[in-house]
Amino acid sequence: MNQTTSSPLQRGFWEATGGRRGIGAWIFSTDHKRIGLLYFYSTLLFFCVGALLGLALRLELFSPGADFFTPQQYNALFTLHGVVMIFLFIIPGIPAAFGNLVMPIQIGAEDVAFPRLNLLSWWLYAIGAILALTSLFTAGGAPDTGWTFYVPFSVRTTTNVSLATVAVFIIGFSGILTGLNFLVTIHRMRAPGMTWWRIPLFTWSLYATAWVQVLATPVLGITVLLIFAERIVGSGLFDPTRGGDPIMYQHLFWIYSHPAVYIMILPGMGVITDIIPVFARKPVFGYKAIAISSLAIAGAGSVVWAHHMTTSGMSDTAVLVFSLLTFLVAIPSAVKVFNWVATLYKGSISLDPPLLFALSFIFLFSIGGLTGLVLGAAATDVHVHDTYFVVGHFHFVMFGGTGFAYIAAMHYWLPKIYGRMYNRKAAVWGWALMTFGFIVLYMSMMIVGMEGMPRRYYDYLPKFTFWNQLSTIGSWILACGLIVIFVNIFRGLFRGKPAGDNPWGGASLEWQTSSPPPLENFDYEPEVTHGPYDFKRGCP
Amino acid sequence: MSEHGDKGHIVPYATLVIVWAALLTLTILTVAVSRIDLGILNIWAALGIACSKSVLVISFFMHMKYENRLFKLFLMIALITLATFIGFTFFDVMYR
Amino acid sequence: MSETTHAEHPKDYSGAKLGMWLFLFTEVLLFGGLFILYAVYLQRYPEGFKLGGDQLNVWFGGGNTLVLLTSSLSVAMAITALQRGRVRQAANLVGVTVIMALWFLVNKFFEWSAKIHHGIYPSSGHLKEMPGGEQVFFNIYYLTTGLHGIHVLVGMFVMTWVLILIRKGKVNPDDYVTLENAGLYWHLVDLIWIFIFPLYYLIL
Amino acid sequence: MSDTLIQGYFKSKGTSNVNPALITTQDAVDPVFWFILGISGVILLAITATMIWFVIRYRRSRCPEPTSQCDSNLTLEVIWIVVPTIIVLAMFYYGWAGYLALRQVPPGAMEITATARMWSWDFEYANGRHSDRLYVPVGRPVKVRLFSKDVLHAFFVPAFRIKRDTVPGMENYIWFVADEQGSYDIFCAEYCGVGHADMHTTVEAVPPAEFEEWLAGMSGSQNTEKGRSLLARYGCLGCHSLDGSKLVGPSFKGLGGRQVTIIADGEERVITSDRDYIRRSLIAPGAAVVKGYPPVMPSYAGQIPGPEVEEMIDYLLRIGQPVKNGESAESEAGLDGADLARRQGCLGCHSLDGSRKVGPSFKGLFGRERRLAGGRTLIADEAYLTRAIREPTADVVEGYPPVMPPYPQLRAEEVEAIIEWLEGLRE
Ligand code: HEA
Ligand code: HEA
Ligand code: HEC
Ligand code: CUA
Ligand SMILES: [Cu+2]
Repeated sequence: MNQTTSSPLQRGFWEATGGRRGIGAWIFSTDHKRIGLLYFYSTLLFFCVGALLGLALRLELFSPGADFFTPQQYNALFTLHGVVMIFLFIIPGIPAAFGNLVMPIQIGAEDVAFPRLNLLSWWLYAIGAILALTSLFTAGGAPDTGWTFYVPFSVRTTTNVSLATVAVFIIGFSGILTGLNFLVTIHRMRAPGMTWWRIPLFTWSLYATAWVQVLATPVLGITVLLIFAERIVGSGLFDPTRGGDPIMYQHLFWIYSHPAVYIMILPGMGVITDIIPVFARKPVFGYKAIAISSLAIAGAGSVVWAHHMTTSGMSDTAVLVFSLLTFLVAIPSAVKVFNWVATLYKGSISLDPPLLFALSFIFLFSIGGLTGLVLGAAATDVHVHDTYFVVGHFHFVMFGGTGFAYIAAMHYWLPKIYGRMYNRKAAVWGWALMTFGFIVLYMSMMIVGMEGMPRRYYDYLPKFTFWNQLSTIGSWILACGLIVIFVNIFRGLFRGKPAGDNPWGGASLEWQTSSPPPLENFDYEPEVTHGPYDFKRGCP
Repeated sequence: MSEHGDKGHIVPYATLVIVWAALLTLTILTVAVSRIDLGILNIWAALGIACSKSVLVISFFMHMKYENRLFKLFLMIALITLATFIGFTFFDVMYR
Repeated sequence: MSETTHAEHPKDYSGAKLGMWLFLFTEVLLFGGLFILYAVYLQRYPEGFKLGGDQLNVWFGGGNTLVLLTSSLSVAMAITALQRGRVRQAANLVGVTVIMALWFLVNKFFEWSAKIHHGIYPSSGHLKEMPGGEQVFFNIYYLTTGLHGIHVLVGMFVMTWVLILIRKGKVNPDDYVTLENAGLYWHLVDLIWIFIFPLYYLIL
Repeated sequence: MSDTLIQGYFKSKGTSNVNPALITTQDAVDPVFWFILGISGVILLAITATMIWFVIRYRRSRCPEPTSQCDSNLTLEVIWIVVPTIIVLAMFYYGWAGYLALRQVPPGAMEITATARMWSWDFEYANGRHSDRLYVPVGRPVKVRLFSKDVLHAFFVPAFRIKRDTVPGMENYIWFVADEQGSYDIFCAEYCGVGHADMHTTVEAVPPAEFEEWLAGMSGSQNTEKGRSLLARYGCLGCHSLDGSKLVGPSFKGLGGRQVTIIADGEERVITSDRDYIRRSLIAPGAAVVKGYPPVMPSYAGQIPGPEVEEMIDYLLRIGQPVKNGESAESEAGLDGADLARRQGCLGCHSLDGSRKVGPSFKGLFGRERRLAGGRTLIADEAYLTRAIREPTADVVEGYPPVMPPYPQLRAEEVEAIIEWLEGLRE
C-alpha cells in the first residue's frame, strides 16, 4: 500500500503516518480513513477469493457429473464461497470500508466517536478471517455445511465446523462494534449546522444499518455459540432425541440472517442515493421519504425472518404472518426505486461510470427484489425454495445490488481518497461486460431453478444442462468485466491524472475538502448551511 | 451540553440503599409467590416481579432516571426488539 | 494510542455512555437468544421444567441473588462517592464489588460441582436417560448460567482494572466515566441474574 | 399438466384428464406464479423504460442545466406508496390461498409413509410393502407422511410444485395427485451432506389397476429381491454400491470372503469378511472401521429384526459371486418388452431409430461391441444388458454421462422380456 510514496501528489492524510513507518502506519492507525482503506483492501481481497470460488462452482456445474471436484470438495467450496462472501465481503463491505472512509467527512466530523474501538473492529475482523481460513486446513477438513450451518447436520459432520463458528462469532462482534461506533458518531459528532435533515442519505442509510447491526448480530453470536456448545459439550438443545427442536435453530439463525440482508443492501442503497442526484445535478427526489424508508426497512426487516422456513415444518400460522410481513418490507424498497428514477427527471444527466453502475444497480436490484416477491408468496415459495431460483434471487440482490453499489462507490469516492482519476472509457467497457455477463449468469440460474433444479448440487440431471452451461459462460464474461474494472481503477488511482477536489460537482461535505482529505478531514471547522443535494448553492 | 453540565446527577446514598432494600424485599416476595400454586400465573408473577426489579436497577443504579430522552428511547428500541424476537417466534411454536 | 491527535479534544461523556448502553443492548440480545429458547421450551415442556427446577437449590440461587444485588449497590455507591470527591471510599466500594463477584463465582462453583457430582451435566449418561423436557431444562440451565458466569468473570476483571485506575488517579472526581461505564456493565450482569433466578430456580 | 412450470404455461390449461373435478397441486400454484411474475414483469419494464428514457432525454449534452429543481411531490409519493401496497397485498393473498390448498389434503387420499435418510428414500404403503420409488395410482390424491432418520432432508417433486422438509423427531406431510401416468423426479432439496445431490428417485404414477397389482404382487417370493430391497429399505444403498464403485462406504460387490483391512482400537488388521464380520459391522460399525473410510456409519443395533439381518447377510454374501443356476426358471411369461420399455420411461432417453438422445440408441444394440468408459470393450450380450438395466452405473458406455437410474423394481422376467425385445431390434 506504500507504492504511492513515489507519487508527486502525495498529500493529505497519506502523509500523516502518526510517527509510524511501513505497515505499522496502517494496522495501528486510528485514523478513520486509514481504517477505511484497511477494510477496503481486506474486503476486496475476500471478494476476489470468493469470486474465484464462485468461478470454480460454475466450472464444476458446466456439465452433469463430478468433473473437477469430488462431491465433498464441492460442498466445501460452496460453504466457503458463501461464508467468505457474506461474512468477509458483503456485510463489512460498504459500511466498514466506505462508511469509514466518508461518513465522518460527510457529517463534518474529524473522526468517528471511538477511534481506537474502530481499529479494534478491524483487528477482530482480521482475526476472524484468519480463523476462518485456518478451519480449512486443520482437523477434519473444510466445513461442508453451507453458510447456514443447519443442525443436525452441522453437529454431526466431522469437518471443522467448530472453529468456523468461533470465527463467525468474532467477525460478528467486529460488526457490532462498527455499528455502535457509527451510531454514536452520527448522534454526537455532527458539525455545527448539520441537522438531521441535512445529513447525506448515505449516512442515513448507515445509521439505519448500524441499528440492525447492533441489535441483530448478537443473536447470530449466540446461535453459533450454541452450535459450538452442541458439538463440544453435547448440549443437545437442538437434538430431537434429547427433547430439542432443530427448527428452533433455524429461527435463531434467521432472526439474525434475514436482518443481515438489510445490513448488506441498505448501505448499497445509500451509495446509489448519493450518486444519482450528483450526476443529474438535481436535488434528490423525496429526501425525507428515502431517509425514513431506510429506517422502515431496518425495522420491518427485523420481523420477517421465518420466510426462509416456509417448508421447514413450522406452523401454518407462522407462514401466514411472515409472508404478510415480507410483502410489507417491499414497500419502502419500492419507494426508494421510484424516488431514484424520479430524481433523473428533468435533470442534466452525465453518464459517468458511477452513474452507470447506479443505473445497473436499479435494474438488477429490481429484478432481485421482484423475484423476492415470488419467494415471499407462500405457494410459490414452496416450489422454488432451495432451488436455483433462490440462488438467482440472492445473487441479483447481493451482487447486482450491493456488489454493484460497492463498485459504484469505488468509482465515486476513491478519486477523492487518492486524489487521482481512472480512465473513463475503460470503466464504461468494464461496466458493459459486467452487466451483460451478470444477466446471462444469473438469469439462467433463475430459469433452471423454476424448472426444479435444487441448490447445493454438484451434479444434476441432464435435462438441466443447457441453462447451467449458459450460466457458466456468463460467469466468464462477468469475470472479464471485473478484471477490466479492477485493472483500470487501480492503474488510475496510482498513476492517473489528478482528480481535483470535486470531480463530480457534489454538494455534500466530502467534496468541500481537499483530495485527498487532510488528517482530520477539514482545514477549518465546517459550518453547514445547506442540504447535501443543494447544487445551486453547494457547488462552484 | 457543556463539559461538566452533563456529568450527571449525584444519587445520594440514602436513595441507593432504599432501592437496594426494595430489591431484597422483591426477591423475598418472588420466592414466596413461587411457593403458592397459581398455575400459569406463577410464571407471569415471577416475570412481573423481575421486571419491577429491573426498572429499579435501571432507573437508579444505572442512572437512567437522570439521563436525557435519547437514552430512554434507545432502551425502548432495544427492549421492543427483544420482545418481538421472542413474541414472533411463538407464531410458530404455539400453533404447531 | 492516539494521544497526540486526540488528547486535546475534550472527552464526550454522553457519547461514551451512549456507546456503553448500546453495547449493553447487544449483551441483552445475546442472552435474548437463550431466553427465546427458554420461552419456547417452557411452553413445550412445562412439566419437565418444573421437575428440573425442583432439583435446583433455591438457597444457592437466592444467596447469589443477594450477593449480586449488594454488589450492584456498592458500585452505585462508588460512583456517588467519586462524584463527591471521596476517592478512598470509592476505591473501597469498588473493592467490595470485586470481592462480591468472586464470592458469586465460588458459590456457582459449588453449585455446579454438586450437580455434576450427581451426574447431571450436558452429555452425561445420566442426563441422557431423563425425559426430554428435563434434559432441555438442564442443558439450557448450564448454558445460560455458564454464559452469565463468564460475564461475571469479565466484570470482575473490569472492576479490578478500574480499581487500579482509581488508585493511579486516572479515574478521579473530574474524570470518572470509566467507572460509570464499568458500573453499567456490572449492573447488566445483575439484571440478567434477576431474570435467571426466578426462571430457573423458582419454576416449581 | 405435470410439466415444468414453463412448459405448463404454454400448454392449454385443462384440469386432470382422469377426473375433471380434481384440483391438482399444480393448479393451486401455477396461477400464483404467473400472477406475480406477470405484474413484476410489467413493473420492471416500466421502471427500466422510464429510466432509460430519462437518461436519454435529459442527457447533459442536450440539457446542460437541470430544467427543474423540484424535490418532492406529495401526491406522487402517496400514490407510489398506496399502489404498491395494494399490489403486494394481492400477491400475498393469492400466495396464501395457494398455500392453503397445498396444506389441505383432499378426503379419500391414500396414505404413504416416506422416510428419508442419508442418502436414500424409503416408501412404505398401507399393506406394509416397501419400495425405493414412490408408486402411486394416477388420479388418486396421495398423502405422503414425511419422516427423517438422521438430518434434515426435503421431499421435492417439481412436477407437482410440492416440497416439504423431513425433520428428525417430527412428522410432516405433503399431498399431491398425479393426473397423468409417468415418472416424476423426486429430489432432496435440503442440504444433507455428500450424498445430497444423489438422493434422487421418482414418483411412478401408474394406472390404478396396475398399481393394485403392483401393491399386491411380489411381496412374498424372490429371496434375492427381498435381500436387495432390505438393503434399500434400511438405507444401506445410500452409502454402499452393489457394483464395485466406491461411495461413502465400501462397495458390497464381492464382500463375502473378501480380505478387508480394518482399523480397530487404533491398530490395523487384515481380516476375511464373513457372516460374523458383517453382522458386527452392522451392530457396532465404529468398533472396526475399514481403512480409508470415515467412521460415519450409524449403528443398526436393535433397528433391524433378526431374520431380516440374516436375510440381508445371505444376500450380501451371494452378490458378486458367480450366478448359481436354477433361478431363471420363470421367464416366458408373455410380457411385452416394447410396452415395458415405454412404460418404464426407457424411451425418454433411448431412441429406436439410431439417433443419440441422453443415452445410446436401442437400434442394433444387441450383440454389438460396446466401449465402456475407462476403455474396456465387451459384447452386448444378455448378461451385460441385464447388468446395464439393473446397475447402470456398473458399466458406463463411453461418451455418455452416468445418469441412467437403476431399475431394481423390474422383475427378472420383465428384464428378460425387455432384452428379448432388444434382441429383435438388431439390424
Ligand atoms: C442483499 C440481500 C438481500 C435483499 C435486499 C433481499 C431482499 C428481499 N428478499 Fe431475499 N434473500 C437473500 C438476500 C436478500 N434478499 C439471501 C442471501 C437469501 C437466501 C439465503 C439462503 O438460503 O442461503 C434470500 C432468500 C429470500 C427468501 C427465502 C427463499 C427460500 O429460501 O425459500 C425470501 C422469501 O420471502 C426472500 C424475500 C425477499 C424480499 C421480499 C426482499 C425485499 O426486500 C425486496 C424488495 C425489493 C423490491 C420489491 C424491488 C424494488 C421495487 C420495485 C421495482 C418497485 C415495485 C415493487 C412493488 C410494486 C412491490 N429472500
Ligand atoms: C456477495 C455475495 C456473493 C457474490 C458476489 C457471489 C458471486 C458469485 N457466486 Fe455465489 N453465493 C453466495 C454469495 C455470493 N456469490 C452465497 C451466500 C451463496 C450460498 C452458499 C450456500 O449455499 O451456503 C452462493 C452460492 C453460489 C452458488 C450455488 C452453489 C450451490 O448451491 O451448489 C453458485 C453456483 O453457481 C454461485 C456462483 C457464483 C458466481 C459464479 C459468482 C460470480 O459472480 C463471481 C464473479 C467473479 C468472477 C467471475 C471472478 C472475477 C475475477 C477477479 C475478481 C479477479 C481475481 C483476482 C485475482 C486474485 C488476481 N454462488
Ligand atoms: C451413512 C452411510 C452408511 C449407511 C446408511 C450404511 N453404511 Fe455400511 N458403511 C459405511 C461406511 C462409511 C463404511 C466403512 C467404514 C466402516 O466400516 O464403518 C461402511 C461399512 C460397512 C460394511 C463393511 C464393508 C466392507 O467392505 O468390509 C458392511 C458389511 C456394511 N457397511 C453394511 C451396511 C448395511 C447392511 C447397511 C444397511 C442396513 C449399511 N451398511 C448402511 C456407511 C454406511
Ligand atoms: Cu437428503 Cu439432501
Ligand atoms: Cu430473508
